[in-house]
Amino acid sequence: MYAALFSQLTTLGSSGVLLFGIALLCRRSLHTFVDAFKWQSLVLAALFVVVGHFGGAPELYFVAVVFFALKVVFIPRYLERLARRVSAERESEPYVNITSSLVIASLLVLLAYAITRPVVLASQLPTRGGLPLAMGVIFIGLFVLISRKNALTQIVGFLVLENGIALLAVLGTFGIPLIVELGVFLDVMMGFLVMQVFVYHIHDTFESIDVEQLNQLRH
Amino acid sequence: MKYLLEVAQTVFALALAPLVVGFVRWLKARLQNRRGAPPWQPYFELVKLFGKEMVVSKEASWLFRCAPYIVFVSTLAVTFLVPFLFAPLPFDGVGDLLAVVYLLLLGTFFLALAGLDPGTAFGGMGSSREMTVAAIAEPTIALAIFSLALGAGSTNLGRIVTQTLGNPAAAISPGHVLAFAALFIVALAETGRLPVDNPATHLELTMIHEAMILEYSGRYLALIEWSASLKLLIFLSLLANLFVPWGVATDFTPVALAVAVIALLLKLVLLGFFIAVLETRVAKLRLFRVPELLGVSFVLALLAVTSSFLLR
Amino acid sequence: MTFVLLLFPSLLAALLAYTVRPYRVVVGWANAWLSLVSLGAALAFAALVLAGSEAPTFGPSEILRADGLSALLMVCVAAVAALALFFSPGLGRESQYDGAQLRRYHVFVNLFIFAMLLAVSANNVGIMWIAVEATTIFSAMVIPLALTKASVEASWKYILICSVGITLAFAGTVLTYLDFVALSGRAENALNWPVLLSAAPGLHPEVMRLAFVFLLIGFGTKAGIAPMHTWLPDAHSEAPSPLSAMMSGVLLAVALYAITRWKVVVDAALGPSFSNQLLLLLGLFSLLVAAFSLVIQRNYKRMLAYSSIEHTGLICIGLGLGPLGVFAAFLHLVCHTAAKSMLFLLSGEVLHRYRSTELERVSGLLKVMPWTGALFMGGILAIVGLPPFGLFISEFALIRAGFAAGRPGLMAAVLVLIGVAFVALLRHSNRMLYGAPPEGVAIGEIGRWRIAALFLSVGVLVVLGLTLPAPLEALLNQVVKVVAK
Amino acid sequence: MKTLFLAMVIAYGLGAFAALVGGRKSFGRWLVALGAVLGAGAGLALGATVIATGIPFALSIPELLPLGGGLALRLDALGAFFLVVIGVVAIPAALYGAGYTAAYKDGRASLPLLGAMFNLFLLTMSLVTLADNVLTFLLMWEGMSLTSYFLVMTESGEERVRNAGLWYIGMTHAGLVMLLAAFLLFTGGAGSGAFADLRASAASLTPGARDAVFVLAFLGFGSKAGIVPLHVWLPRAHPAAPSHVSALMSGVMIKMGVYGLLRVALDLLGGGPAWWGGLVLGVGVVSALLGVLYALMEHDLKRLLAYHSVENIGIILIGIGAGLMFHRYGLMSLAALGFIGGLYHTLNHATFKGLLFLGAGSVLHATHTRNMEEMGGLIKRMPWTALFFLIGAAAISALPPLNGFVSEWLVFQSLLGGVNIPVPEVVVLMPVAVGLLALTSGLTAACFVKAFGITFLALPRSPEAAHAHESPFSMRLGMGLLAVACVGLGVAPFAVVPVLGRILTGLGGLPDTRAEFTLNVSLQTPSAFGQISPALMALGLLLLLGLVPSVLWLLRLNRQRRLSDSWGCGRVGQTARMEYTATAFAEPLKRVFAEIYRPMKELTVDFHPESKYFVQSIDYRSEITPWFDRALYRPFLQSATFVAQQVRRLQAGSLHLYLLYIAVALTLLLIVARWL
Repeated sequence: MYAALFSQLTTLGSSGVLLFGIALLCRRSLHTFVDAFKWQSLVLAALFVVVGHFGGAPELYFVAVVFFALKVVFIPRYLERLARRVSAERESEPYVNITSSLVIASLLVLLAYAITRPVVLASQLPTRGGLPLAMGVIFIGLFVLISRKNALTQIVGFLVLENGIALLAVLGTFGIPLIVELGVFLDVMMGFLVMQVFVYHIHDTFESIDVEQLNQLRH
Repeated sequence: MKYLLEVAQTVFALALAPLVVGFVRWLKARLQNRRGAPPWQPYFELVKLFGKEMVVSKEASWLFRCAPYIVFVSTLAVTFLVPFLFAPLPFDGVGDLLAVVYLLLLGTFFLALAGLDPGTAFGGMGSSREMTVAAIAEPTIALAIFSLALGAGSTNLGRIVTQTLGNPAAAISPGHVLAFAALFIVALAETGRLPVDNPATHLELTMIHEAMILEYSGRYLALIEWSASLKLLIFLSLLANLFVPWGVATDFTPVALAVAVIALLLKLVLLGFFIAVLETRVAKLRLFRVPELLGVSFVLALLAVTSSFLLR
Repeated sequence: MTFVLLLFPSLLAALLAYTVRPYRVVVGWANAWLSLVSLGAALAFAALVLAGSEAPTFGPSEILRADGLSALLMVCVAAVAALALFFSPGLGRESQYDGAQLRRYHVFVNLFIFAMLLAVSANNVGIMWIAVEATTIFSAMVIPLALTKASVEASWKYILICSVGITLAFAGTVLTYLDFVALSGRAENALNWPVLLSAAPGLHPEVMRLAFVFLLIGFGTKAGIAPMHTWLPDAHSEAPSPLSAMMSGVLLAVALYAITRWKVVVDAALGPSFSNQLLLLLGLFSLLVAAFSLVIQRNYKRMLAYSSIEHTGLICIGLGLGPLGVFAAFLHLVCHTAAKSMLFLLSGEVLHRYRSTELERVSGLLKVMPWTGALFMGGILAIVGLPPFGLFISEFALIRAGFAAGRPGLMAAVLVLIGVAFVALLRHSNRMLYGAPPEGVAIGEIGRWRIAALFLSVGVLVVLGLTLPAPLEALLNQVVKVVAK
Repeated sequence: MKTLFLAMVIAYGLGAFAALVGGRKSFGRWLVALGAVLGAGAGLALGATVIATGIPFALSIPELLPLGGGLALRLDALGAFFLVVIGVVAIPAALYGAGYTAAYKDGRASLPLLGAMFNLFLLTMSLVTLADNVLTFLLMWEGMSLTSYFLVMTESGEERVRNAGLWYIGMTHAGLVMLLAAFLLFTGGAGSGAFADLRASAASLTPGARDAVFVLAFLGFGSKAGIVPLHVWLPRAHPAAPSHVSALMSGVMIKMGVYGLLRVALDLLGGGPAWWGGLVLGVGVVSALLGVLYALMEHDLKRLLAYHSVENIGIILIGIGAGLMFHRYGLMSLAALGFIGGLYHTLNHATFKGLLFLGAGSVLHATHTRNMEEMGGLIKRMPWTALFFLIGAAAISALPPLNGFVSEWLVFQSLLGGVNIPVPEVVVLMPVAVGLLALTSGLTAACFVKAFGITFLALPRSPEAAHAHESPFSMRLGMGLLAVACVGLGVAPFAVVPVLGRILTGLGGLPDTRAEFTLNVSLQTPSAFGQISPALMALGLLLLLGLVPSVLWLLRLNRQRRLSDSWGCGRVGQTARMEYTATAFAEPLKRVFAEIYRPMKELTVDFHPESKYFVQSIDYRSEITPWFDRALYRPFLQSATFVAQQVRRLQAGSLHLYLLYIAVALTLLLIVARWL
């Protein structure tokens, strides 16, 4: 009963994470885009707590707090500010339109299911049902990166990709060793900071943050 | 004794050579209903040339002056290797048929250089054509040699003659006949006869050999003319004695030698007659048709070799 | 303790550069000399390994460890880092960069070096991953020292592609850990490499296959394996030359190191054929792409970068050929490190003099800077695999390993592609070295000490070309023992 | 012997060192030459000792090249022969170089580099003949290629030279690749690669592997030797290099390909099926013929000589190919005849081609042009050079009694011996080879009449030629030595052939056949198929040459000689413009072989604007693109460029595309990992 609840909660949570990931694909304005990411991170943080509680991994509470601070509070706020500064409220047309994006996303999720089959079989954890969804989030993050033209949305795509892996880690292993987890957070933060520096650079040198124009270096 | 005879044979060849040229010329004239100069006219010409002063181009170098001697000497050297009258010669082992060909090429090489030396357009033209003809005649010669050597088991002239004498049936084998035809064509080309070259003309655009030696006079010209006639004799004798060796002496009795002289003269008359008839009947080929003729001879030689193989 | 001496100097150098504001020349020199301490420590590890001692470890839950493989990489990294730091901007009086840029350069370059050293000395594969990810972040900060469109573009592509790639590698790490947890429960030091290795035979093959794909793609992105190499020519050509030297010389090696580490684990679980086949496939593809990209090339730094991809491909192929191949691959790695770092440093001098990275604008190098030109030529001859340089021997060993592994067809393809790269590289470098210098290019040599320092690299290459010093051979054998038992 | 070996290495080393230290000064240039002369002399002595005593010299340094089983050196008779060949050409070339390189003081080339590379080139080339394991061999081989590459690049200021260098190193690298593959296929990638091991394991190779090893080795060595169609670097690189280097490259270096072929095919593999020999022979015939045909069309003196190197390599290969075939059929005497012919021609070609290149270098030195159409009349201004060149020209045209004749005779005889092969299908190919070889030699004579005649005879065609001067003593000395060698090798084959027989004894199971080849001062082929005596021939020619003028003198004929204008059928006012040109000289042959040349012709006639009966100018252009360039290399380069263009498109500049690559690679590999 307990285990079943745990399993259902995690599957629900991972579905939530995936759903927000897909929701990201239908968003046009940067504001809503960041919002979707914020919600996704929030669900993920909650999932940390759930797994921490049911799985008997108390350090996950701590991870959840840090995660919340970083990805729900700090990064979205910074992104918003960044968007205002570089005056990129709206995204230009993506390479793939929304309808096709959704179709591709669903295909990617199917692929994720197919590929993670052996992983699911290998794992005995009650949370294993969510593993394909985590893989799906990873793929969708990649897809966002490929299909969006704006530097800021690419950052978000990258963060979604990371969320996918965090989800994978928490579902598959109840969290990786703490020291690694902390290192990863450090990297994420630094990476994010460096990226936002570059967004400024791009804005300063190219007068827009449309990545499409970054095509001078060839061959 | 052998060596003395060999020297005597060479002297005989030297003496005979102008006569062969004169004979062909005379015969040709008769065939064309002209009276013509007597067959011994070339001797007079040689004497006359030897008595004249030499006019040498200012532009020419020492090579121009050396070339006649080299040409003459290389041709003369060949006469030591060719069994005009008897076989095997004592100098047989000094050079084989290939050596004969390359010694003759030595003369041609220097004569061609000498043609270029004074820097006239005709000399260059002659050299160029002479070398072209010489080069494309080479394969046929080599193959004819191949064919002969196959029959005799040797490339040395003495061996070829004695072998053919010992095995008369070989002389009328298809390989032999074809090789003879091939070598005959080549002999015409190498000695500057019709239809490849016309020895009787100084018509500017057609001459080959004559263009090359245009600048020579006096003793030089005499030497060159003499060696040219010697070359003709050599080729005809080769045709005569290698393919139809009967009459060639294999011992040194006076009778055998006398028979050999008579046999050689007879064969030369026959061949000379043939050449004279041919030169009367055919016109000179355009220079660029010559390769076709030599191509025919090459094919003949190739067939000769192949048939020698198959019948071996 | 030695670990401290290895890692601490670069941190200290970064701190020094950070605190001294504005930048002073003395900081640059101090950093350069500090790097020699790291080099000493790395050599000490190599000596330790050679002395046959059990791999030394350090820190809580043995977070750092130095076996033969690590020691080899440490020496490479520390040596190239020291060389690059002595060639760094801001050591002379005049510099093309202003104080703030120099300060930023010195802070981040040293952090970058720290991250690389950490990556090769980390015992915990998670830490290793973190360090590799950190190399991207730090080096990306140095690429656009002077803000130009090109440098910004290059660094954005660099950071995004590499971050994405490396994140995928993390997914692979997580998958392995997941499998490990499924097998033997959660353990704090489970990600320590020896622990992982000892558990590996029980891991699920299907999961490990997936994990290795993620890891290979992930670290492969960093290593410049095609088709994930796309950032490499851009970043290498736009980065300041000392950084290019480090990136091409050792960063790729560090990423290959990570792949090797994982390969050992995966092989223990699956047997070697799976990882070998993937490595051969991707290695050959890299070779193909690199060789033909070299044919038409207009920029000499990009040319060098593509050559790095070519050599990465070769090393991958070597790694996929069994013990002999591994030996050859790491010998090749060492030689390539020496040659390519030198070439990038020289290309910095060329760029400084000719003010252009276009091949068309560079000619008569041998006349303009005879010694630099000669060194450059030596480097090119070395990387195309001509004797008497080490790469000739290592390529020979590599090809021989391929034949020994019964893959003559593959080796034929490799030989053809190397040949294409050979001609292309020589064609381009001929254009640079010979001919008349363009107008307005000053004739004169660079500093004598710099030349002397680079002659050290050439010396190393020649020594490796003619013989194989016993210590290095022993170290390489240690590596083979670690990688392909 | 060890002393000689060390002397060789040290002398070359010191020569190279002297070049780096003081190569710019005249003294330094002489030191460079001295180092090379001493080194080559020591090498020559070492080779001669090994041949004379029959005891191989061996030396191994396991500390060097540990990965390849150490640096293993062993000089057996075959290697010793080639070491001798190196010495024979290197000594004159080095002496010549001392004078020749003085011209580089003007800064066109780096003298220290030239001197150092010259010595290192000789050193590595010498060591190729000594190498006794795979890695040593390849290292020395590539060292030889690399140093000669630098030598080719001496006058790197010229675009043409750089292009030549690139072709050269590209082709030579392609060759190395094939050699590497051949050797590794041979060893199977295992073992130390010692030649002794290879020899032992040859029998255990599968026939397919043996064939592959042979073909790869033949192509690899052939690319160095310059077989058609892998010869394309020769006519490019040889003209570009300084002439004494061309002499070495053409005279000696390309022979290393012959050495390698003999080493691998005969010694290590121990011979093989008949088609090996047939392949070598066929390629030899084609190379010989095409080499001379393209030489005829060249008006660049050094390119002409380079094409002749292709031709002569062809002749050498004909001998070797015939030898391999006989070897297969157990006709050991005939096999020895073929190999002796090949080896003899190797030595001869080294001398006369060395001589010709040095001669061409002197001409270049004096006139600063390689274009024959700008030369002429040099025989009067450079009499010594002209004489030496004439000797070389006569030798390469196989005129008796010079050395070219002897070796061509041997090759001819080996082909005639082909009738003894018991397989008719093979035998019928022999006459074709004989015919084509004969054609080749005839064309060679034509070509050298052109080369010598246009260059040295008649009137100078340019002011440079008119003001030419004789070369300094050192250069004449170098040429003189080689000229003497040409004559010596020509008249004394009875002394050389037994030595060659001795070298071959034991290789691939060849018995000692020395007794079958000589008879006093005559040369004969097995079972007395043919017999010549160049020594007596030379003696006879000399006697007659003395006798004929003497007789004429005795006869007291008219000896008056008058200098006058050329007659030219009555043309007066002879100028250089009236002379026959090289192009004109070769025109008849160009027409004859038009099918092979397929010349591109372009004729533009400008008429007077008023009337088309007045021609203002006629512009005639004719160009010959060799068919292998057209049919082989151009498509190859084009397709490489095409692939490169496609590959370039990968790096299109779009970040999204790049990320897509990662995603696709990931997906594909995941699919592979999951399901395959």
